[in-house]
Amino acid sequence: MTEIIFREAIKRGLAEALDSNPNVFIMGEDIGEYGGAYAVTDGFLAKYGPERIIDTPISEAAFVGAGIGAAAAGLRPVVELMSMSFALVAFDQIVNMAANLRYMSGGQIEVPLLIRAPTGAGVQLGATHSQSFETWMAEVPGMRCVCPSNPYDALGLIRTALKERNPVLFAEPALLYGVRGEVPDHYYEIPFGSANVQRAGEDVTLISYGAGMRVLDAAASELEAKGVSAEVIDLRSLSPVDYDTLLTSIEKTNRVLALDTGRRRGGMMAEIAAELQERAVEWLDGPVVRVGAEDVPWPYNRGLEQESYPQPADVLAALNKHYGL
Amino acid sequence: MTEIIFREAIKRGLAEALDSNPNVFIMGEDIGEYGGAYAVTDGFLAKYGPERIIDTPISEAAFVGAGIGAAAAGLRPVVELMSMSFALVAFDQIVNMAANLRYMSGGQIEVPLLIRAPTGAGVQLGATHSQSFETWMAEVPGMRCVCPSNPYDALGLIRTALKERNPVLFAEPALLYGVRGEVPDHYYEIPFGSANVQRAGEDVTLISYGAGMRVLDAAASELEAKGVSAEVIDLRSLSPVDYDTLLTSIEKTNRVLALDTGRRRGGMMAEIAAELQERAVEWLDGPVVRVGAEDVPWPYNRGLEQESYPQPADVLAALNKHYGL
Amino acid sequence: MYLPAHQNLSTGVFMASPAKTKTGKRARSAAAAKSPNGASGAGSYSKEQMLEMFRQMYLIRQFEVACGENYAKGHIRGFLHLYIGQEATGVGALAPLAEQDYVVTHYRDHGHAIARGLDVNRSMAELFGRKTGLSKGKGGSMHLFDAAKRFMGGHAIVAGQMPLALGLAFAQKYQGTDGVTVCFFGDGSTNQGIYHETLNLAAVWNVPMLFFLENNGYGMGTSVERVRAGSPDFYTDAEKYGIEAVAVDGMDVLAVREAMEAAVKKLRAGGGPLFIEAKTFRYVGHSYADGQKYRSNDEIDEWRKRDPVETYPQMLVKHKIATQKEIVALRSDVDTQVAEAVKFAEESPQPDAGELFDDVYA
Amino acid sequence: MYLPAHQNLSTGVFMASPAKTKTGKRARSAAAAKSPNGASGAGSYSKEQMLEMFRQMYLIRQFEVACGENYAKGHIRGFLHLYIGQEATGVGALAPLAEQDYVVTHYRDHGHAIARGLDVNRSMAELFGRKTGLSKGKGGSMHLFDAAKRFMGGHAIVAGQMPLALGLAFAQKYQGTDGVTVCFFGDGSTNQGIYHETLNLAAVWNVPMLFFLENNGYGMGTSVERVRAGSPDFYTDAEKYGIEAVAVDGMDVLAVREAMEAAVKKLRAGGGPLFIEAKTFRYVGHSYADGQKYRSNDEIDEWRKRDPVETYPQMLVKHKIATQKEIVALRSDVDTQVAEAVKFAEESPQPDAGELFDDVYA
Ligand SMILES: Cc1ncc(C[n+]2csc(CCOP(=O)(O)OP(=O)(O)O)c2C)c(N)n1
Ligand SMILES: Cc1ncc(C[n+]2csc(CCOP(=O)(O)OP(=O)(O)O)c2C)c(N)n1
Ligand SMILES: [Mg+2]
Ligand SMILES: [Mg+2]
Repeated sequence: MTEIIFREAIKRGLAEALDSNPNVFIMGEDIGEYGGAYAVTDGFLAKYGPERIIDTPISEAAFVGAGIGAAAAGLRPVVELMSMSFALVAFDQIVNMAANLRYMSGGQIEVPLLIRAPTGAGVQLGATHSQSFETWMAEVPGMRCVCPSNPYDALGLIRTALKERNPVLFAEPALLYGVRGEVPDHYYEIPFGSANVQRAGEDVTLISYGAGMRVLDAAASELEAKGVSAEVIDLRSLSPVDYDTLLTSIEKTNRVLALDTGRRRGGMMAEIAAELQERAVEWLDGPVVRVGAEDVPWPYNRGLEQESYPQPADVLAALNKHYGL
Repeated sequence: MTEIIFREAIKRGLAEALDSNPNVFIMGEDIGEYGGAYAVTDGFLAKYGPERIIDTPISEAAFVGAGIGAAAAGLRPVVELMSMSFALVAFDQIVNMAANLRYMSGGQIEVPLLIRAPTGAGVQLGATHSQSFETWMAEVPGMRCVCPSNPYDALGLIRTALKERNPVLFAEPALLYGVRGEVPDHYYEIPFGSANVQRAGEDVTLISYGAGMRVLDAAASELEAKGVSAEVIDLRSLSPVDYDTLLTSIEKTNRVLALDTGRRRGGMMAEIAAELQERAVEWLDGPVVRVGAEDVPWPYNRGLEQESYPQPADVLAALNKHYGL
Repeated sequence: MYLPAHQNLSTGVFMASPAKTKTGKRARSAAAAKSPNGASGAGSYSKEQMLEMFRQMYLIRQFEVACGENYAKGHIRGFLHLYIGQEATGVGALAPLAEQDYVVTHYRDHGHAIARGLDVNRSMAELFGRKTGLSKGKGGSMHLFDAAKRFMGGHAIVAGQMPLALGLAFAQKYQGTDGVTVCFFGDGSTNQGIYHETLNLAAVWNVPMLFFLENNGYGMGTSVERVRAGSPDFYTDAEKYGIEAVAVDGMDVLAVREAMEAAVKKLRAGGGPLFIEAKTFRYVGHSYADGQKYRSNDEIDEWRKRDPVETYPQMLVKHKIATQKEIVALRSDVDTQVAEAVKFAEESPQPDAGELFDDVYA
Repeated sequence: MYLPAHQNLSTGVFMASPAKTKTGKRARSAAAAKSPNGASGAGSYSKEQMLEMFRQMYLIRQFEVACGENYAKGHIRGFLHLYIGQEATGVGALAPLAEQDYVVTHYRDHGHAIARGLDVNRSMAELFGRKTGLSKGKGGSMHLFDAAKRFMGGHAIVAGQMPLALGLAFAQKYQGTDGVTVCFFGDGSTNQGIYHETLNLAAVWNVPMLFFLENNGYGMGTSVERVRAGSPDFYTDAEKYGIEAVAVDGMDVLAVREAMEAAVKKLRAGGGPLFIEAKTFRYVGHSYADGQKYRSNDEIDEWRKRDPVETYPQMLVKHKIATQKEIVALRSDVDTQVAEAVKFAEESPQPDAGELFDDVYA
């Protein structure tokens, strides 16, 4: 076991792929000479050269699209978006092209493209730079979407992503780049579609992903102090979702809360909640409780941003309201 | 009362606004000389002239954005997208600009922009042209989103849309352009955020919007034949949603089914279901049942498309499964 | 009114019509520095090749006519965009390509599919939405694909296919092959920003991509001059990025082919990207529903005079490259082939309901 | 290495430096047909005006320095993009504008805000996220707005602001006013397709929009030549659309102002759109976090020699337009003003929690 930070974990996974597979290359804005907006690719240009570490113009639509084409031709491109918000200028390429090509061609075209992007609020970047559009891409059939919450998962998931045969959105919570965590020295992968029971418990199931796991962890500790044992589950994979793990937990706890750090309305947990209340109807002692950011654009001011951002206290209050915990 | 078709209702609303408000103008691809892809603006160019009926280049991002600017300057632009699918090439402008400007400016900038677009599957246009992206825009704070299911609502809602002070997405189900319906001769409007109880009933609440209302209507008739009285509610407004009307109905029926004609996973009804199961937890005799299109891109073939498209029989089967109706 | 680039057919049998050639400012490799028409195969096409070009053009025409009929009958649904009038462009453009080359196009794709040699039966079956279709009935008219032939679609979002082609060409260079990627697009698609993003990136990366613009004067019902500022010549767009560009008479299959032969040669030698603008015309509406209120019959008639499917075989006969009898026989073969394709499509099974869920993920 | 457009300051006090002027191919209205510098106000600036330009440049510089300090202290958060080095550009560009004109810019917006006369206290308060801020603390550094002054933001998606400006200019024409809209953007933003879409539409619609490119040679850490094919001169992009364009020395406030005066005059007379490219430089990193590994100190030093905040007042003194004493006094006033702005921001209240829900909808 070695302790590394989140950013390093992603970097390690990318380096392994670059080392072992000549078809892997990375492109994005300022990933080379500048070293990457969040320094994930720092040092890569010197090591792998400009043919494989490609600084692009600020043309997200074209280079995401070029990634689709290169993938269709048998390469394994990694495209870095400097922010999840910039996915929108390339959204047609991602949704209409990357996700649909296999289907529209009757299975002839394969797009093993990996798109990485920092996501989420919490660092006062304001309305246009704090969004969590992974929730939209996770809804698109043909796409895979994962989001790690710690270095271990980041490394395990990116290894899988780099072998995946479908287009993948790999969402990296911007709040977590500096977070530390243990990573085994032996090789491992984490398959897509497998949630992680981060903390076992009996009384209530708490579900989130990415930066939300820190909120749940804090909430679970407070619950513990109150004598309530929470099972905390990290989705890790937003598409596909590991409903088996969620349902197994709910069967035991009979209570569930789902947390989005993006907006609650229309968030990832809308679908999860809608699905769970139907599938777990026999086990649930109350509703699937949802907590998430307020239904407003992200404000710049720290106090307002935190007011919108879901806090452990919001989780506790919601559980209290709906389950009397 | 006069019977008109859906397309005519929208046209009438637009013409009223053009007649009464010189700040209203329309722009879009082929809305003038060609007469509009779905003929909604047919004849407008001759009547209102090229200053107000503006044929644009195929530059959705720029002319949607120009609509935002013109709205911010005090005009009331109507932008026609030839298909909801093309919203994606303008998505950054809609989501990051139109919806956020008021908030980011602390309330200083107002964007009374109306975007109209045909939406939905059912006419064999394949994966890229059959999507229902109103479900995404409806989730964005700062945006309003409505979708009529009949000529009466189309006229009433577009009148309101043309007075609304926030950016509006007006989704027009492509399947419905030719549908007939009665429209009163006197002036009326339909406020946003008001759902319509299209058919009163006692035993189960059926919810949808747009083209989904035809499916529900057929299902309700079949239920009636089986002795089950369904209350059928048309959301009409996807943002804001009229939860009062939905909850009042559920309090009475204790059963609810929500239908998307777009994809079930991540559809409009994900949020509705998640919200209702929480708010109506005391009244519900079972889960909020969701029916929607299958989790695949839209295929071209008629049989496959209909296989994916939710049918009255799917509604009946789901009610039978979950409520034994 | 949008007029033909050249009012007269090319005079010499094997000579390309005088293409307007401009050389971009960007330095080109030695191989690429030759004038586009310099490497011309003038006089070098065999009788078989000359006839094959006619066969393809006529096949496309008849295929499209059959599509129209079957659309009217309701056998083909969705949107249907016919290639009628543009046959010389597609046939001339694709003739010089080899197996390893990629072809990418937009929704007006039947002509390119046929010129690329895709199975006519399976193409028609796709339009009928059948299981035997190229895309198993999932794609339809706007989304023809044949990966084995490196025909990478058929794309229905205007200009959305351009970066796909860029990426394919990028891969060809990355993999060290001498393959090239041809990307077809229309005049209307140049109004999408992604067209510029792709031109710029292709130039910055120096990839073997051939931008092939089919300028038929209209994007749906909108004529070029109503929506385009600056030069009416699109090839100047490319020059702005230092991309060598040439305009050709798209009604002249030989002119198009010549330009393409030269371009492909340069691209294979490492030069790239390049840009060809073919001035052409569609005789029919944008899609089947289009009443063409936005243009005059005179304009259509003017272009009709140069219909390659009529004039090219006349020229073959006149120059004694083929006899009228050969032409008639060839036409009759094609007519049979198209009738058989329709029959094949009609008789093909519908996909099974379960296929709905296939091909979403690997 | 990216070098200044003109190595020397303009020699004449009131003379604009020799701007590279090109006239687009597109026909212009009579009023617009004059050369951009023809209508020059050479020699016409009063002492007050000359000093005011210095005051604004120095105010911007000191404001930015204060921002940097307060970012380091954690009082300002999020992204912070300083305008240091580009002061002459913003001040020269905005001097000729009147009340009815709109200004739109990107995230590097403090300089434009100050040159447009926005309240310095409320600008600083916005950066501190306070209730008294221009946008009540909701926007932050990248999103300064003052609708009363027709300062329409502050936009953080690269090039996303361009169609907003197009729409404002469209409205000015539609409403029959003689207002103009100035849209600032950086060299990097020209790689977004929407830049081209906007240029084309502005030309097709002939709206009074002034495209003002601040070419500081870098988009974040990427130098222009690494990502741009074709001409290194951006104003040629505009000419492609028939938009008259001119390049000016962005380190020379008088040159910029001259070019702007002429441009605004043309736009008011119904000509439009126009394009000005100012060659300028930012001395600091892209944002506060930037270590500037991608360029050499030599390059920065070269540009430092032409720092307008240093050289312009020297020129004023040398040409006896102002005394050293006046300069010193003015500097001291500005220093006080900035210190007060910081104090105002620090002492301003935080927004109430409830304000989170305001300003989402009307
Ligand atoms: C982004 C987008 N906007 C609009 C459309 C609708 N549309 C389909 S084809 C077309 C015209 C395209 O014209 P052009 O590129 O000249 O090709 P042509 O049809 O003439 O071959 C339009 C507007 C679309 N498919 N995609
Ligand atoms: C669509 C989009 N992509 C990327 C970014 C990240 N980004 C912010 S500023 C910038 C550089 C822009 O450079 P330029 O336009 O030259 O302006 P300058 O910063 O030099 O003033 C980048 C890449 C963004 N904000 N939006
Ligand atoms: Mg065309
Ligand atoms: Mg720059």
